[in-house]
Amino acid sequence: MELEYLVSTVLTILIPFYLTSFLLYIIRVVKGPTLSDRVLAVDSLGYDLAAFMVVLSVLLKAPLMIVSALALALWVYALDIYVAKYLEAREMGG
Amino acid sequence: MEPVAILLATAAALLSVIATYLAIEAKDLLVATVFSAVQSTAYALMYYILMAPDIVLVYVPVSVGLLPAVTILLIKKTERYER
Amino acid sequence: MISLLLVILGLTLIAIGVFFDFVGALGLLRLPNFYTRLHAATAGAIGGAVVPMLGASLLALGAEYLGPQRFFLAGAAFASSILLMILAQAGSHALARATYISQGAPLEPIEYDALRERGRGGS
Amino acid sequence: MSRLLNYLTVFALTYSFYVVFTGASTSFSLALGALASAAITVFATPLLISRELRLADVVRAAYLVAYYMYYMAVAEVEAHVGITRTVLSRRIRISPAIVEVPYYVRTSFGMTLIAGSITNTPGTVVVQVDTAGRVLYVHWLKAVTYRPEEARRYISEKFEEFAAKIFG
Amino acid sequence: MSDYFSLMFTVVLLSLVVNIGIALYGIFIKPSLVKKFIALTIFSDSINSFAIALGFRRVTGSYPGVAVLSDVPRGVEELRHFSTASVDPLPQALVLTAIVIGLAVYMFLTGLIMLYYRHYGTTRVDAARGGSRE
Amino acid sequence: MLTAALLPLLLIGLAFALPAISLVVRNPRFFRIYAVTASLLALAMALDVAVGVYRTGVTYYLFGGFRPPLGIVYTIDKLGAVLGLLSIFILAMSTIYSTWMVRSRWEYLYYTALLALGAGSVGCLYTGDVFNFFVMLEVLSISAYVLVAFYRDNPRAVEASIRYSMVGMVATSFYLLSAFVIYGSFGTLNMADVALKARSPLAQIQYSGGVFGNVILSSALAIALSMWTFTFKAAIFPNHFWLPDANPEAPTPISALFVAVIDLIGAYGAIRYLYTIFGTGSVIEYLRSDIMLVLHVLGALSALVGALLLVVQTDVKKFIAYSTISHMGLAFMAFTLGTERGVVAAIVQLVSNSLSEALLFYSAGIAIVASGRAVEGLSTLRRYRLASVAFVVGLLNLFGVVPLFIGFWSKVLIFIAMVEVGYIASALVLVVSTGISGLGYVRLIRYLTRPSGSVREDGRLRDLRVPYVVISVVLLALVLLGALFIYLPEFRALLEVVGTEVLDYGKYVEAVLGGTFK
Amino acid sequence: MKARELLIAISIALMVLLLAYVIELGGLGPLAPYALRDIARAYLEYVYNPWNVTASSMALEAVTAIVWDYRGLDTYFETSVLFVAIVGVATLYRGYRELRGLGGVGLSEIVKTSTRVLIPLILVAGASIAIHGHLTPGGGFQGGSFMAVLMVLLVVVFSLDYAFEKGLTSSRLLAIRSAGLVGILLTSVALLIAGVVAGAGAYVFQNMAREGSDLSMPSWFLDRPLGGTLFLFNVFESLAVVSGLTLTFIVLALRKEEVDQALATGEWCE
Repeated sequence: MELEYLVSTVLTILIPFYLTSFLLYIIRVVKGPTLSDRVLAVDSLGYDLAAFMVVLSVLLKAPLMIVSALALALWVYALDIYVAKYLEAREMGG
Repeated sequence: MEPVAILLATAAALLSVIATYLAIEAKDLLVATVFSAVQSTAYALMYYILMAPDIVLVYVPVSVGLLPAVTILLIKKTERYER
Repeated sequence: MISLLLVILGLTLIAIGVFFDFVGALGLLRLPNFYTRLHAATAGAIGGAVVPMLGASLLALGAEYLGPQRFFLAGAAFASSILLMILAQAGSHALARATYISQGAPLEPIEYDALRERGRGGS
Repeated sequence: MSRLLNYLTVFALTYSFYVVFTGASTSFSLALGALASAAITVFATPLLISRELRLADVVRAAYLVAYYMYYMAVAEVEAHVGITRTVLSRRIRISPAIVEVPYYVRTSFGMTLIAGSITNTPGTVVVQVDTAGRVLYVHWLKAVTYRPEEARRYISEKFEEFAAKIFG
Repeated sequence: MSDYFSLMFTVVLLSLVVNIGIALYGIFIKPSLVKKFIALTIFSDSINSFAIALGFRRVTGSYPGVAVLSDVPRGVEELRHFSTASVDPLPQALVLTAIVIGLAVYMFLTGLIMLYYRHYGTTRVDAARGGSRE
Repeated sequence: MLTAALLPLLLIGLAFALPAISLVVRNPRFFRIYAVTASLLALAMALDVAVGVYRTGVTYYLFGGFRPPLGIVYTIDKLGAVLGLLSIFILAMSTIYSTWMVRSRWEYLYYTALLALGAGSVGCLYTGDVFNFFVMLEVLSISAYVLVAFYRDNPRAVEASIRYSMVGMVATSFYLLSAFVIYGSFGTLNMADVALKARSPLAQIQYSGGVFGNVILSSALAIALSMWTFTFKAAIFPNHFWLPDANPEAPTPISALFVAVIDLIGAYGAIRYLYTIFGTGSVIEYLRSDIMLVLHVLGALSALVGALLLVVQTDVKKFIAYSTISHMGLAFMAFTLGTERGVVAAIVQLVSNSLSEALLFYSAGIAIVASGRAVEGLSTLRRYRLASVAFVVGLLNLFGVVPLFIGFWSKVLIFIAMVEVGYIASALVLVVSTGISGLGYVRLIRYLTRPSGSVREDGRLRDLRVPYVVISVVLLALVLLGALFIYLPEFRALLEVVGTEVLDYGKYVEAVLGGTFK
Repeated sequence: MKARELLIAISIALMVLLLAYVIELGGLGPLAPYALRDIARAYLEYVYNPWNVTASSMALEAVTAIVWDYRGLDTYFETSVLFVAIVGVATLYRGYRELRGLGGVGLSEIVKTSTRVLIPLILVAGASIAIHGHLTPGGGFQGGSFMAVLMVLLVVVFSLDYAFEKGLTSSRLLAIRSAGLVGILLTSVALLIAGVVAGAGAYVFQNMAREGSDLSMPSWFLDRPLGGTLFLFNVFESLAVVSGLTLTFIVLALRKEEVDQALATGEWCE
């Protein structure tokens, strides 16, 4: 019980910091100025959101939810590749 | 835990509104795609907090992994800027 | 005892992760152009995501109150941290290369550009 | 024989990842996972392996673990401290440059390991790679030198030592 | 605390409604087909989110759990306990179906828009009225 | 009833198999025979279901063996059975007609979508589950999108398909939202269960207790949202715009199917929602009459708009599409009267309309092959006597002034129903729209009498056995229906029973939920 | 034109306000209540219930149990919607041939090699999601789409040429997809066929023993529950989904030359 209390307290304290950094990422997404900047910011946002989800699953005592966090971490990366492929201006998908 | 979680869900929902608005208003369709990915991410976080891991698992590959691919393909084959 | 140690280690790693997350976000805002922001984003991805995932995996190993499913958590978190190491660099590199080739972002400020010197920018 | 070894290696990689990923402890998971890994191995091995494997690969795995430890404990920490200083200082002082960094490993896996390590340490990002000339073009946040060999000493020498041992 | 909770939850739902409104605006007013396509995805996602919100519930004393049994139950009591502490699984199943159906339609729509562009050389809907090769 | 359960499964399963077979077999003749066999098999099954329903009353099938609110249940009453038979009949006819009309090296793709369309339609009619209705609606819709765009080299077909699918997706999403609303406040998805709880919110059913929210508000919301979808599917006035785009651009056999398979579902869904689920005695009784009135006015508007726009058309297929809008408007006007006679009239109108539109498309198809889609081209039909006779019969049936055909009687029934309720203005609308559209029909018949122009060289015109068979079967069905309706009171009774059953929700509920009352 | 836009905007705004009003007054039922709907409680209590097998699907996860067992019909037709969409895309681009040697280069060597390493890892992760669909969150579609994204990445990172070379041709993908669908079809009627053969009663989509039917799929494999048809459905569905989505993407990603050649057939005849 002690352990649980410790973990919950520390993680709860960390949440505002997470939210702040998400806000900063979002400012970058909205501000741009170039497409690459936005994609980069979304990318980082996705990775950190995934990490945050992992933390949340510990916090909410639902370990089974972790796989879905992993899915987010993985497929935000896909956006990078698609945009990169577009920018390289060769045949897309081909 | 409940108040924190619902606060997060609210934040995600508000973020999704911003992202949706920007996605609809963006003239550059690629940027619109990126914003729609942000909106999907926000929804994914919301589903996660509302305890729906199955939905996150299907929503993320579809909405973040496949639909941007399809949309960017579409933009590549048609035109990038909304006229 | 060992579980307490694991938990504390895990929490520390997660806290470090939060810190780098913040650093990455701030760097993304403060640095002048896309290429420099890439470095901050790397800090956000490795320090801000891989490290806390490792931490969560340690934490899950220690936190017995999570029940038998905690091994699942630990394993998946560790596995995803490994995957992230591979993904993050590939993504950053792909984006940087594509942006360079398409001249999608201003290169300045830059002090020396070996690629232009070699004339391979368009390849 | 060596082809079989290829398949076995990929199978071992896949299956061990599966076991870690699922935290598998039940024979249900282990049995079905073995089946799935076998099927995936058959599909993925032709895509994955680009050279013949040798017996020394077991030793390499140990190097890989050692490398991972070193990398996380030393290289990453240094680089992170560096980027934190840069970002949190009042006036940002950077001297960005794209420099040439030559590499000498022969396989694409080794090159990728080096490039990945470089990119994954904040402060250096691989922008372009020239596989024919064996040169990585690295965007360096705080460039100290523009000379290729010297830059290699700063950026990738340590990585390459390990990469040479792991992937030849 | 209960008031705070329902207030926040209402905010979530209202944002979804606003999203629906914005997306409908995009679908009906924006001339570009690609923009319409993006708006369509947002629209149906928002509707799906409603269902997830419907399935959420509160549990006295703790946070509700996932609708997954963590281990093989040993008695009926365990199932009782599970059902008192878990969210509603049915909306999730429905949304799963709806997402897949949506994906199918989007895929087809993409192919159509590409063909449209080949025929008319633009993705504006009103441009088609000018006519092209018949 | 196992046949009913297997019918959509079988149709879609046979559709699944086609692309797989195409990897091995290349002969187009095989695919034609396959599709025709499949649709005839489906017709036999639908007939079996209809006969069974008429023998034993409302029948049901439990999928997976779960009791109703827990699992999905197919509930087939006489309404569903009759309409199912109708739509599968037209499907079979269209499939046979397609073997003549559609010439493509990739015919199997066409037949795959066609069979899926049939599966979606019949699934919608048979299902007893609110959410399953949505899924079947999507099966139906997406196959329709595919079929509309089948002539992908035609820019207008692609454009029509885009418009149709964009707005169609929005419409079905609204239906989805209404299904969620129903689940949210009634706590169940089974139609019979919802119907029961809408009448007595305290009813306790096994597995699903009482209602869960503000039932009145949510019922109103659900009806509003789903009616949007149904008016879209049925092409009623503000949502009619897609039909004149999509219908003419589809291959002709599909155009013939549109009324019997897609518009029909709209009308069926509206009847199901307004009568069975939220019908008389339900908690929104007092709102219901307003909703009915709104739909009635919309129906009247679309009857008039359809009739007005029909007169000026120069394209045969567009002409028939606008005629569809007008007649669907009449059907909506009929069943929103709220009386048994109104429902019967609506069903007779649907049957007559489906058959005659199909007949028109089948016979006009020959003219289209011979000389294109312009109205003038109809004169070539004079060379093909059966087709021209069928075309005239179809037009007269739609016009509805010749008492030999069922079209006349359906309008008479609607007229009587309106006068009974005292809606004189609506009766006037009926007469006026008949008059206006009559102008168009007469104009079309005059084109038929013109001296025929030159005929395109087309291999299909050399062998007209297949379209003649189809045309004569549909013609026979139409004439036979009219004759039966006039001379056989028992047949009329058969149709009137449908109306009685629609108004009596009790049988529907009891058949499904009997035995699960706590 | 402007007036029409204004009209649409106003009606949308009205709709939004109405929806908000209805939600505020509890039209969607009470939101986030403490009580659970009876039907949801029934699902949760029967999902793994050896004491009442006739209403149970013997799986640990409620969502997958609902998706494939309680509401299996929905999911069956959902798969068929996806199938019709794939057929639709194939219809739009019918007649294309896969051309080789159009010079696909793909992304840089680093990305290629990284993706190479990822292939088995992500595929096995997706397979694990599908295999454990009835035990942990996940299932056939989740696993399938998980793997499908990797396939799409593969096509993007390498090139279509490479994909064709390595055997990701559309006919082969179609064959895998059809095999998956046939598997789903057979699984859904397996017990019905067995019932007909044995002369016993059985239902379509039957899983465990039900009222009036004693036939049952196996519910246990080694040391974990198997959920009978659920496992089979998940495996077949993941196969069907991964091949179907990949096929669709490949058809959508066809290059200009291929589309030109497909559209050149010009078979529009009315």
